Amino acid sequence: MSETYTLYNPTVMDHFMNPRNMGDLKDADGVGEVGAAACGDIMKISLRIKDGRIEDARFKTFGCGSAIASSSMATELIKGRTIAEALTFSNEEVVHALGGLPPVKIHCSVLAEEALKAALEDYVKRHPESASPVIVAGQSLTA
Amino acid sequence: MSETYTLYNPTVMDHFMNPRNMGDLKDADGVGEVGAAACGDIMKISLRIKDGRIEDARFKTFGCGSAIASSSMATELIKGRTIAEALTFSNEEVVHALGGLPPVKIHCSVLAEEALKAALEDYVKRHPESASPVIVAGQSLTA
Amino acid sequence: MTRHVFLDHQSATPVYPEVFEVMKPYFTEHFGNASSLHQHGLRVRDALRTARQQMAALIHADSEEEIFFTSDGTESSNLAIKGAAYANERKGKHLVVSATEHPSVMNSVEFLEKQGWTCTRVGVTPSGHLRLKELEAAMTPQTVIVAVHHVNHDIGTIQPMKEVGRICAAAGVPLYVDCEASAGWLPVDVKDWGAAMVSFSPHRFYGPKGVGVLYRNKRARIVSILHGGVQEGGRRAGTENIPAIVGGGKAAEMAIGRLTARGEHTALLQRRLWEGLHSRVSFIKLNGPVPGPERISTNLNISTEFIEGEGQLLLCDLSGIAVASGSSCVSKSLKISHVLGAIGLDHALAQGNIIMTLGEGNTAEDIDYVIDSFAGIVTKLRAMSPMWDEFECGVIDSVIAPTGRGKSFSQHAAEVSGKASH
Amino acid sequence: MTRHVFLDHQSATPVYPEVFEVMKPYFTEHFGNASSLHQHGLRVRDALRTARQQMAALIHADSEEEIFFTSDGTESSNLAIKGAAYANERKGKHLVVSATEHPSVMNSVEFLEKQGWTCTRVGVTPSGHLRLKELEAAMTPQTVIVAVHHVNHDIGTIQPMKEVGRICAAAGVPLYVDCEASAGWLPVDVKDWGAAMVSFSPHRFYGPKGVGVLYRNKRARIVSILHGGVQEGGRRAGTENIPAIVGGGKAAEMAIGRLTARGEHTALLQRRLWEGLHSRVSFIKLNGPVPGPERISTNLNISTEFIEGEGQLLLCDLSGIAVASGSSCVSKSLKISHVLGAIGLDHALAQGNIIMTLGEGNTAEDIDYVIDSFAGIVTKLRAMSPMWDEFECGVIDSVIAPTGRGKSFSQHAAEVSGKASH
Ligand SMILES: Cc1ncc(COP(=O)(O)O)c(C=O)c1O
Ligand SMILES: Cc1ncc(COP(=O)(O)O)c(C=O)c1O
Repeated sequence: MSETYTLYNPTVMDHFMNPRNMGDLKDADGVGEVGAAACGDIMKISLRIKDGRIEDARFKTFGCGSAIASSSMATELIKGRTIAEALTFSNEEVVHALGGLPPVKIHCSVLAEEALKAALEDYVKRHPESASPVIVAGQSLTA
Repeated sequence: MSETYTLYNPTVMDHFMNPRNMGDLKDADGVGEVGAAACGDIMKISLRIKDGRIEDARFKTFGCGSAIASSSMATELIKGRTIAEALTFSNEEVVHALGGLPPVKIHCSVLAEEALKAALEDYVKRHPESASPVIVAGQSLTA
Repeated sequence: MTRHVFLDHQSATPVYPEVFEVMKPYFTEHFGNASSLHQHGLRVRDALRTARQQMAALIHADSEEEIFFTSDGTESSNLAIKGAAYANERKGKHLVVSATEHPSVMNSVEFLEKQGWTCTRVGVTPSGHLRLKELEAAMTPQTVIVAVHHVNHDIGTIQPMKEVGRICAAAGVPLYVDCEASAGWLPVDVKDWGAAMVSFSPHRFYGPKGVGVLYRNKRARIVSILHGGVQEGGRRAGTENIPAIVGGGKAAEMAIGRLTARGEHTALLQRRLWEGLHSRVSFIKLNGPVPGPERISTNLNISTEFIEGEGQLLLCDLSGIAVASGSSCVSKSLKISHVLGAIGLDHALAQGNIIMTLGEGNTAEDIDYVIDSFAGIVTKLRAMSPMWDEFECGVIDSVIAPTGRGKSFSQHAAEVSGKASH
Repeated sequence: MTRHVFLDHQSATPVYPEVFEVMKPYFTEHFGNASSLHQHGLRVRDALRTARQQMAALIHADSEEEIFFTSDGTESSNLAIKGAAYANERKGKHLVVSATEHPSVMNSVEFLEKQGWTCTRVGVTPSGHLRLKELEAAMTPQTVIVAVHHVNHDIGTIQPMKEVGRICAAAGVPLYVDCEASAGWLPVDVKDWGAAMVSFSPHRFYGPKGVGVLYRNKRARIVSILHGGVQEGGRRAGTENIPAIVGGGKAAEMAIGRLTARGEHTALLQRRLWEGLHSRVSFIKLNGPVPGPERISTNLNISTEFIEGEGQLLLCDLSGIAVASGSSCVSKSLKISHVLGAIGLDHALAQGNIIMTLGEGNTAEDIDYVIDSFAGIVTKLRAMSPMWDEFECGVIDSVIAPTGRGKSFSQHAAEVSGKASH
């Protein structure tokens, strides 16, 4: 076959085939692992946080192509953001940055958001002092 | 197209395209006209009868190809038979001689039998003296 | 005998070479299943999408997502009628259809009637036009679907779809339009009509057999009637017939470009054919509207008195002319076409029925050959017909041009058969 | 990357050149409608009859009159199930099906359940074999049809049809056998099984899409489910898809001659593939019976632990290898194949599911390439998988080869998702 057909758009395919930030962070400051009851995907995000800012992020994903691409993209997007910023992170940003996902796969991006939030929650639990800027940002992690 | 496909078998097609005994008999001794409620076909058979024997037979038919072929074949078969023989004539003889008809067209052969019987009945009505051999043959036309 | 004239375009059309060309690779090479996630599946998905767009364009649909593929026009009708009925049971169990719909609509309705639905069949005028006042009156708060075909397959009558659409919209009832006999030959505009559903089949306009189309407006609710996998957005399970869909799309695309030319070409031949037959054959009648804006330019439906349709059809065939007939002898059910019944055609004329449908490939010379041949065929069959005799002797009268002498054919037929004709 | 290996013959097969060759004239030249009484119609009627004979021969049916054409396997299943249910309502409204039937059977049954029928789903063993005692017990005097497929489409299990047929005969209930996954590859003998109905589709054995077959024994009663004209003896309305039917007939004829060779060729490759995968990839499991008389020789259904199926499928595709998966991520409904559910496959393994189906065109070199590539793909995906890590750290345990350390995948998944996995 001359042409190559792909299930997902080129950006998604790229992040699936060449995932960014794949792996674990040794001595991570926050780790979140979440699962999607819908289809059994599991996603784990590890964060290194310094001075209220995400210095590095890594993911591991058990899931379909769009789950892998979503976690790859989410970790890319989140690097360099403050905790407050990260707490307003939404799956829509992932979908947008990926140039769209099939409707039935949107939940993969939601999983990425949840994994990130879980990692942040873990960080805040371990570093209660960091919770104040969170409240300033008008968000509550414990709600 | 090289080959010719036909709806009916070659015998039926032949009798449809080149009907035998088509027409009316001037001064017929018996004429029968019958119709099939089923599909609106109408068939008319005229007979010339001499010394209790069918000397000649003609048909006219308003109806489909198999109705035309059935009346053509029926008139062919009946020529030369005695009245007694003719009264035992059955549509099955027509179907057989035609080499078969599609199931949905069997009623055409029945119509031919009916037209023949109607013509015989007409003859007997006009020639009451001819009725005796009929009874001898164990049949009653008036029943 | 050398000339072959195909005058049965309502039954079949040859696949255009251009259409066949685009289909070819999808048999042996691009053979994938559209449900597969690999190259072979993804490639044919692309082809499916293109075909949907081509179908949508033909009928002026907004989006390819409103196009569903079925196996043929019959399945599309069944899906439209039963799919809407089952989906809207809570609203009510009443249907409205025109009396001259195709059997695929009529028999779907009969099936639903056995399951507890009721249906109003709206009558037509002698020319086959829907009685709009009756349509209006037929609608109840329980009506879930109205089915009115665009063009009648037997007699070519074009229904006033805009008005039908307006009446349905006013009553708030979705309208299904069977365009099997019109799409590819006449403009179809789902939005202009406000149609909730429209069906058609490419095999009627030089596309392949094996694919039917159902347009469904996003707001119209239907459920699946063939259950299984989630193909066609869950509305039609089963492996998609990709080569036929691809070819059908191409046929639709070509139809868009040729619509006007097709109309003009066939309209000329239609007039030539009818005028020729009318002047050469006595006691012949056109069923349906006169050639013009109320009749599709491809269809002539004629009744020739005192002879029966199958014989005409067979002798035409032996002269190389392919035609159809609505006579009962031609149908496997031994019933005349219910369309001829609905327009109140006399039984004798219904028996003598022949349907000629024109196409792109027919020429003026073909038409002249048909006129000549047909005149000869009529003469031959009338010579065999007892009715012709009896008409000439004044025993029965003509329906087409009554002479005032003799009884009617129906009366005569009833007498000789012992039963009323139907 | 140059090698292309098609291992998805359960989804699609290329049309054989010989098959395409016989189809060709029926597009542009012999384009008639089988209902027409003229040359064009009569010619294709002849072709239809030949195809019916070819189909009958493939399944050892007595007569071509027992063969009906539909549009695909899905429609055949729908017609068999619903057609029998509607035709025999007076006897009762109970159905019996195996739990691993194709969705076209399962969803037809669900539809009937909404209309008042009841259905018993007979369970299967972990290898997918019907529990015959349960089948026997399921039958009641109200049972109108039993549906048991010959070979399962997902896991390749061959059902003991003779015994199933005997049980049904003893209970006096007609048996419908879906042979979509077996016909053309394994012998099918309707008389030997005493089957009342059998369905299959030529597109599964190098024939074209767009035609399905339903064999119906003369004594079995069914009614039509697509209503309209009187095509197919009144059992399936709609214009017959002649080119596909002709091609399907040829494919059936070819299948008869090649059945043994197909079986032998694929059985060799099946063993080579499974042995190769099993030795190269750790924590891999074969679903369904071991290669041998209880499993069709074309199918391998494997679960690779700690990774998910869609990723495997996509990476296979990028290596030129076409496969399928029963994982929920692959299905549009986000549910794992109900077959994997019915054999009680652990959810973690169902998620890691891949289905490889062999065909005539596959070679030993292909298989070796697949084994190599697949081993690499597993390594790549496990490196990305949190489950692999957690297994290695002893947080979770393997289902395939339990170590006694850690919790189950399901338990873990439930914990991290907050809900039980399904
Ligand atoms: C066992 C079985 N039955 C029925 C079907 C439905 O067949 P089709 O796709 O031809 O509609 C399939 C298709 O996957 C199948 O595998
Ligand atoms: C108006 C109309 N609707 C529906 C159909 C059914 O179409 P198909 O033969 O493609 O099933 C026909 C076919 O003759 C038709 O003329």
